[in-house]
Amino acid sequence: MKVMTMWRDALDGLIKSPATQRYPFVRQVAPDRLRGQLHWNPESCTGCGLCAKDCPAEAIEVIVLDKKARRFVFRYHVDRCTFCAQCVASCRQGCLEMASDAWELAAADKDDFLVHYGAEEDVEAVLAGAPAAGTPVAE
Amino acid sequence: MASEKFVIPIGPQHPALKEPGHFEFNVDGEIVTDASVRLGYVHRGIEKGAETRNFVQAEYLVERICGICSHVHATAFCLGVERLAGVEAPPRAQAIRQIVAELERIHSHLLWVGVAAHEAGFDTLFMYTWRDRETVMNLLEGITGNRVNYSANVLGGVKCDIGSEQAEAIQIGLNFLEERTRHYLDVVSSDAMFLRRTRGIGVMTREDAERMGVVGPTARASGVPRDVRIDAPYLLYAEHPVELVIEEAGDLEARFKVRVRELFESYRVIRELLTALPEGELTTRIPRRIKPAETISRVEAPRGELFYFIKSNGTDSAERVKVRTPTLPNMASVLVLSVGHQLADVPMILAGIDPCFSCNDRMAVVKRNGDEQVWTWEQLRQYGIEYYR
Amino acid sequence: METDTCLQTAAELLAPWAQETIEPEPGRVDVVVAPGDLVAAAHALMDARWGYLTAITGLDPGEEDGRLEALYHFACGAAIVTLRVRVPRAQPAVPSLIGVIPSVSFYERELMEMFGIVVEGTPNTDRLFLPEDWPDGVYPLRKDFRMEQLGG
Amino acid sequence: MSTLTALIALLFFPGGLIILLAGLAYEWADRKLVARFQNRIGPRWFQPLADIVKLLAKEEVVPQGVHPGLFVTLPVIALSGALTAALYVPLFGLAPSYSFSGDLIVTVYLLSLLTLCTGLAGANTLNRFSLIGATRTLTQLFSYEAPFLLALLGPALAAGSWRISVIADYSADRWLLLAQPVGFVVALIGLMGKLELPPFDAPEAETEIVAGALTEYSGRGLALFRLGKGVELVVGLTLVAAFYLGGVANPLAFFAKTLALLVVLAGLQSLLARLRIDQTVGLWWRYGTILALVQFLILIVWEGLVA
Repeated sequence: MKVMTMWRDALDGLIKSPATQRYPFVRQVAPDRLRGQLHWNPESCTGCGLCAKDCPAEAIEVIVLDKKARRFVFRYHVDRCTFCAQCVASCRQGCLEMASDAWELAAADKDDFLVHYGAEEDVEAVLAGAPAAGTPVAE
Repeated sequence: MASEKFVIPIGPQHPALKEPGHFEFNVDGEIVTDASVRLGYVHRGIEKGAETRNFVQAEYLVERICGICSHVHATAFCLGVERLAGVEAPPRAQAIRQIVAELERIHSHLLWVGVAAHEAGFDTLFMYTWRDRETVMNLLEGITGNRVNYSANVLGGVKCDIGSEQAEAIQIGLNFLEERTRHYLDVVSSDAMFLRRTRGIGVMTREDAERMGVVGPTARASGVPRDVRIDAPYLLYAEHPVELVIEEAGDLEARFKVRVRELFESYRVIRELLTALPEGELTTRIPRRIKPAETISRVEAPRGELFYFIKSNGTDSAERVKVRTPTLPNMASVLVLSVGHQLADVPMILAGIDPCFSCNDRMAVVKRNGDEQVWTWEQLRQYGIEYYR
Repeated sequence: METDTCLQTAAELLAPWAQETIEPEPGRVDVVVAPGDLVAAAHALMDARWGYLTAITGLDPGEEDGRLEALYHFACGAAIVTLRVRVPRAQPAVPSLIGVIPSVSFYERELMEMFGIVVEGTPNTDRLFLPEDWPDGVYPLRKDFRMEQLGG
Repeated sequence: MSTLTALIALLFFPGGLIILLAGLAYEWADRKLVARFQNRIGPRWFQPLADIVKLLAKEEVVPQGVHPGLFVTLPVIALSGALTAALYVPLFGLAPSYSFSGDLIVTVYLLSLLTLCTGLAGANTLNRFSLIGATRTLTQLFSYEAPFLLALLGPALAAGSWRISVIADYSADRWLLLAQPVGFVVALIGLMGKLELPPFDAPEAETEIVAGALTEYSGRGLALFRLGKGVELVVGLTLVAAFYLGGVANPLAFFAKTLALLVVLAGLQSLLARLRIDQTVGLWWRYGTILALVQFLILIVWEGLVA
């Protein structure tokens, strides 16, 4: 039986600098593997849509404008994403990766959470309401 | 007035509960005379939802049953589905699953020590255990890429490898934690003031424990040798076993000691696995459609035995996923144990089983797009409004 | 090895009530019993101190099957024995195991709420998981459950 | 004393405004110290003030089923009791604003007024947590009050007066801590009980009964109670420092000694787990009171022999 068994911790605490992170003022470096915002690399994408099919949060839409010409628009709902990286694992072409530096993803406007990847004119076409031209692969 | 029941409601929102549940304790002065519980405040319809998703998606759904022990849920599900599909994850993947599972146990137990200490009004222990828990959280983040809901699993294997860099970080982290854990074991088993709140409180005899069917550390603190890792080894627990940690006293002190002592077993087995990490692939191919069959998958979550019953029907989604989380059998014991105790001890007894309400409440209704059971946002909103009217 | 002896013991214990015995996978034995025999069968396992009740699973094989199933999983080490009770969908009822296994209440209440299988003799039938204003006779885990049944 | 100086003493310095601010400052120091003992950063210096400003700005909700007059007046009485008590103690190393023979007893009871009001405030509402909290507050009051008083009477006996200024002068050149160590310990721990600091925070144990007796209080009432607590902390520390630690004859000694005491208090708060209410009562009546009584008797006998 002892009393005040944590006295040494308490004294250490007085001397040491606090363990509290002063977050907005001091940012820690995220580990390399941290799963942040998803990035799509169109180079080798075949538009198979497996990423969208496996996404548990339905955060991905692959909009096929022209399958032969490989004109795809990759629509990514950041607010739905659960950052599980299943899409990265599902993609056989290795087109997807999650950035370890983009993790402060809060935004005041809901529109900011909708991200389009793809060639500029394709994205514009999609935004202009063109998706009717091609059907989204995602359900 | 004397004959009237004086009911203390605890929950759904109450500082003692970190999650919603509703308890009613009848008290006579400070002594509890009766207790009842109402669950379901965090129903998310996960069992139903798992039926409407494909296996790949369902894995992440069940991983979100619990925020603390997410990895074991995914592991249990993956093991079950892999068995249904007739494939087995490569040994390296199994070892990594086991390492992550044990790291998760460390984080969960440290978290629990902190919460239980807070319930006892010993905030210094709470703060220090949680500070040290950051170590293991950082390790998990470094290995898997996330601090909670690690998503290390994928059907047929794991997503993340443990290289020499991660192994080294784990070793350093474990060395620090082991030293701290020794200190915490000393605190919970010798601090006179703290023992006044734990020794002899909430005693559950071995007979009671067996009769009430409790599982996990709660059972082991009452001398019931019950641990799935030992009884029915999965992953690499047969090759790299843990030793059974057991205490006989059955009181809160024993529950503290069991959990803290289990940490040493976790440290040991992680180190063992790191030195004997099998070489090879991380994943194996698994068919998307799975022939009709039934399987049972049991794993030892930090809180006790986690039970999965999965039935496939030849499609790419499950016919039925049944989850029995460890909190459900343990919860019944709280109601029995709290009777006759001081009201002041109730939060401690409740915390003693390490309850996880989210784990308990997992079934019911779910919305799903592109299905016959479509619920538009408007309908859902309307339902919400109606529900809370 | 030990698991096999465990299973064999259980199969022998349950033999008097077994309508059908299936081995779905290694380490498991499923024994189909009539609803009326459930209590006696569970008693036999418990009296022999054979493991513990680990979960009750409700199963809905679909409307065309005309039945509902309740699966009582008992675990002893790595061995799992499942008592399968099949009840007619029109009038699903099983007896309560409360007299044999006192901790069964939560499992039975869950079964009642989610599948509408009436557990006869269970002491507390209050809602445990579902909201108070959940309509009667609507069971979310049945296959024929539709959101419209909730009204509103 | 002229009316003007009396008014200043009452409302501004050393009573009134300054003592309120001092209370907040000490509360901050206490929170900061506990935080550092737990390896945390702790609140910034203006946090207690910001809390009070926020509470004062908030609407005060008078719940159903309470006596509204009582609900509003109790915090006022509690704070004024603590403020009045502050007038009789040598704050900031200055002579007490008022002094009369026997003011020690009055001060101790004025300090208890706060606890009493807290208990009544809890009993006034219909909230179950408040009722349990009120029961615990009053139970605790009856357990530490006697030993705390005995511990303060020790120096009074040695000084041969029940007037605070005389006792303070008497102990100014001798450390009664050495002569009456038991009294010091009992007084210090009694102060913790009075202030409901851990490990004696069962009356407001948040994990059991939310905020105890004050659960229903919000806005102004809560602010006043908290200000009262702060004042009581300063007054209590002053009394103990003046009686046992060689007096507080000048501001420097006052701050040094009260802050040293606060460090000890914060250390005890962070190192001890909360006691259940029955354990608190047991502790005080079984050990606190007996020890204080024994020392008190020895003192009487000693005084008798020497005299």
